[in-house]
Amino acid sequence: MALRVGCAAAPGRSLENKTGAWRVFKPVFDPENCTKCGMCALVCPEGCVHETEEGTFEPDLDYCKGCGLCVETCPKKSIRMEKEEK
Amino acid sequence: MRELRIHGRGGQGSVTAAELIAFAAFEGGVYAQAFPAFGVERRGAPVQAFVRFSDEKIRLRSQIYEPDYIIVQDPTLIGDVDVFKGMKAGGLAIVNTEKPDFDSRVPEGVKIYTIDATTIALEELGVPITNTTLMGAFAAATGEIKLESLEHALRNRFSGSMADKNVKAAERAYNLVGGAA
Amino acid sequence: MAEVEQGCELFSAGHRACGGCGPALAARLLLKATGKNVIIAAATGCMEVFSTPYPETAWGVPWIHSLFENPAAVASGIEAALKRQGRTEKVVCIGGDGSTLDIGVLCISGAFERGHDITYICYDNEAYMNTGIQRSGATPYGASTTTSPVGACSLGNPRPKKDMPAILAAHGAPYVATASIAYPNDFMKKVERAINTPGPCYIQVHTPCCTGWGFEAGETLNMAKLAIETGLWVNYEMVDGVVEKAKKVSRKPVEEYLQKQKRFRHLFKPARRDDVIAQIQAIADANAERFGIDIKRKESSE
Amino acid sequence: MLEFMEGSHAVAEIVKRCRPQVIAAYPITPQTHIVEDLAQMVANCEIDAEYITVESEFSALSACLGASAAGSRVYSATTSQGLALMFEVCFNAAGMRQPIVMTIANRSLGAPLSIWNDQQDSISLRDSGWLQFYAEDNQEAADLHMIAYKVCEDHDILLPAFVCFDGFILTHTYEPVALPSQEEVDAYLPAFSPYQRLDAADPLSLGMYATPEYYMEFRYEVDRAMQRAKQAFIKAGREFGERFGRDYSGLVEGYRLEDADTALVAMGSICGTAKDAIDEMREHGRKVGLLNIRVFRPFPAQEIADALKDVSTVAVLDKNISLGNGGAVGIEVKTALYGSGIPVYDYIIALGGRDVRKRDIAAVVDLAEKGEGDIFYGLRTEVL
Repeated sequence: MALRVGCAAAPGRSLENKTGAWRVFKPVFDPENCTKCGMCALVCPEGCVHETEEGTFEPDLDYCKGCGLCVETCPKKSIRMEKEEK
Repeated sequence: MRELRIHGRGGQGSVTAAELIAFAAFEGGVYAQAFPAFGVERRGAPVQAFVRFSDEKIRLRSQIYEPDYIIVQDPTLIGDVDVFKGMKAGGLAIVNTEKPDFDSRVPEGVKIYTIDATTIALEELGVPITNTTLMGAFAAATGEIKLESLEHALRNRFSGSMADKNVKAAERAYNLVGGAA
Repeated sequence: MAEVEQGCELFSAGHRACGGCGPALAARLLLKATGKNVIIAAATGCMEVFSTPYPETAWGVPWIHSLFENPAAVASGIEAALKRQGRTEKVVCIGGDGSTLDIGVLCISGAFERGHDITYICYDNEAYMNTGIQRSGATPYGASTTTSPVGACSLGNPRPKKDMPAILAAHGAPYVATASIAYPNDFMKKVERAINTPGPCYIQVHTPCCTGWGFEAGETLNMAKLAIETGLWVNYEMVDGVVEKAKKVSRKPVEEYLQKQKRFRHLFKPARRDDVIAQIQAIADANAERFGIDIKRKESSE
Repeated sequence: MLEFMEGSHAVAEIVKRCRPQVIAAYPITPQTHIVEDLAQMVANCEIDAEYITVESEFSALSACLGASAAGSRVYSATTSQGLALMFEVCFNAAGMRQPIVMTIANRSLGAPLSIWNDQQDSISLRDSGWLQFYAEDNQEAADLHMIAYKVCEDHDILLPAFVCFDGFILTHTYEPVALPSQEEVDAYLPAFSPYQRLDAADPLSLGMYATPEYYMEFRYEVDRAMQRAKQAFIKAGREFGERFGRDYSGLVEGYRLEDADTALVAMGSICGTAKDAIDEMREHGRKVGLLNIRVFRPFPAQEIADALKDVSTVAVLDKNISLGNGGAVGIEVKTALYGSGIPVYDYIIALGGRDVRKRDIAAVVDLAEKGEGDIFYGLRTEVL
């Protein structure tokens, strides 16, 4: 790989860094209880909570660092943290 | 190569005089160089400016220590500064003074032209700025620049009635000194 | 009203911010608000380091980093170039509180005085986090940092926060606002307003830092919210130097906010420092008075 | 056609004809006349540029960096303390490979405060990654700006450049200069074609940080671009000569060196005085010549070694001092001649505007031929 002049890079290259490995706890989403408000996706610092076809939400565990902001934000308390089995 | 050193006080237009004399010389087909003595002097402090004239490209960048010509813009400078320092034998000095019986520490062999440039400037310009008047005197005394080149230089710098007045002041000095030379 | 477009994140995952990072969320929200037609001039700092280790950039819009103290000057140049080239991108600076309130003030002051059409976003996490939690001009009174540590003759940071929004409003900035990641939609609306207001605009967004302040990662938004609920952070907008809107709250006592953070632990242990807590309460009270945010003062017994 | 004008004005005129789109500068003596002239040209709509009246030199170069990254040709000018204030941005601009051209009206650095000429300012930035060109007279000062843009913007180079000319001695001197017309400049220097730029239609992140895995390689790449700049300068200088009759294909330029026993080495306006002094010494049978270093970065070590291979003594005139180790040019010339056995003597001269006369040049030659060197020349020992 040739270095790009001026220490430059094309967008999206951070996706090569899978930060999911940093996690100790993982969020478990309960679609049954979800009101589809989308706050979990809005406040995720990784931007790795995605809407499903059903309109509920799920985390991309490749990147989720397990911070738990989604858990704290969910008005219906329909997300919980669980110790990760690795 | 001939060298001119102009002595004046900050605010009297010595640097402009050097520039315009050199410009007039250049217009007349001579290679010329003009530059100030680089300083931080404020209005009223003694200042110098320099001009070189040559038939070839001028490479020398030092200040002028052994001038062929000097112009002294203000007679009070003579007490403050050794304006004649280093002058070449056979050199010419143009001194603004109202005392034609001017007498001072003039070196041997230096020819003095005195002119009451302040009075001429006051009459023609209404202000005691003598630089353009003294340029006319310099042109007549040395022949380094032609009167029409000087007029061109002045009209290039000033516009309208200011140009006319400065040209007239220079012409008066040129004729006065020319008559004496 | 979250508008998450899947696969359209302009601030990509994979960045190296701490879990629960307030500034990372601010960056994401910022780009959601600006959309693609923007150029970002970033300052050196925590956000720059966690989002752009070569070649893994998280930024999906044109982004430039030069130095710690110069994004406002870099942005001035970008704006001038765009003007000359007839281009339409919005120019947005982003820097932390150290860059903005301390080392970069000269450049910001110059850019604002000259009236460039730029928006400057300060993500305020109240200390130099990138270098290890040293105090800045935005560190609150009484907070312990590594350069304003608690000691036998120190109760932490001896000065209140510098009032940067007022400084920039005094430059004649047409739009100055404060925001908090506790209210993402409010922040995004303010960004949209700023970038669409001609001239230099400023937003200081409160972005708690779990590592620097000492709280659990999941508490970031709760902490941001408590700052507002206690009156220690006020969300307001200033248009042409006049405060137009300030978020009203039913204020809680400041100790509810302070006692949850390690940087204020010395106010409670080993002995409670009621005197210092009262001084901090006085800061909140003054804020409430200045911005008129009180709905109903709660009793401090809660 | 020769025109009679001030050095600063000649530079401003040629910069105008190079068509920068963004100019950002902060006034500082003796650079002021250049930027005042450019500001007037902008005010008169003679030049299609934004003039940013920044609040400091630091911001001047930062703004240039931003504008350059956004795809515009940019210009700035500074000197002395102003350049020192830009120190951080200088390294940054080179590392970010922005082809910024900046005039340095060379001046000393305080303390003590001095507004007068030496070359301490630009030489102190010799490790920053900027190309450095030094002009002997105002003609060369003007011409080197066109060449600088051409070299800097070459996609194989992409580095910034200082065009250095001596403060006051050249900036404030009126002399004849030939300025190419706008059409001629346009033909020599096409419109700026950025290698990459900040653009919403094609986003990129520019100026990221590099971990130890990458940093050295980036620095290596900058150094390689510096090395390539030698050939780029020679090519651009030759083309300039073909078009305008003034050849700048030499990184160094010899004067009466062919049969010289003693060679002076110098940079900038002092070379003119040295040439006159050499002519006088030659009239007295002294075989003296001069090597003018026009391009100081990249350093033309091989060219210097080749040019000086037949002389028996070298005397370097250094208008700067690397405090604790002599003059910077002398140090580098010694490196270039390492192993040749030719003695190189260094003379710290003309610091802070001390005037240099022909007799000073002759005195230096006398000292070198006696084997006395590596000294401050012309110290007023009576005040020590």
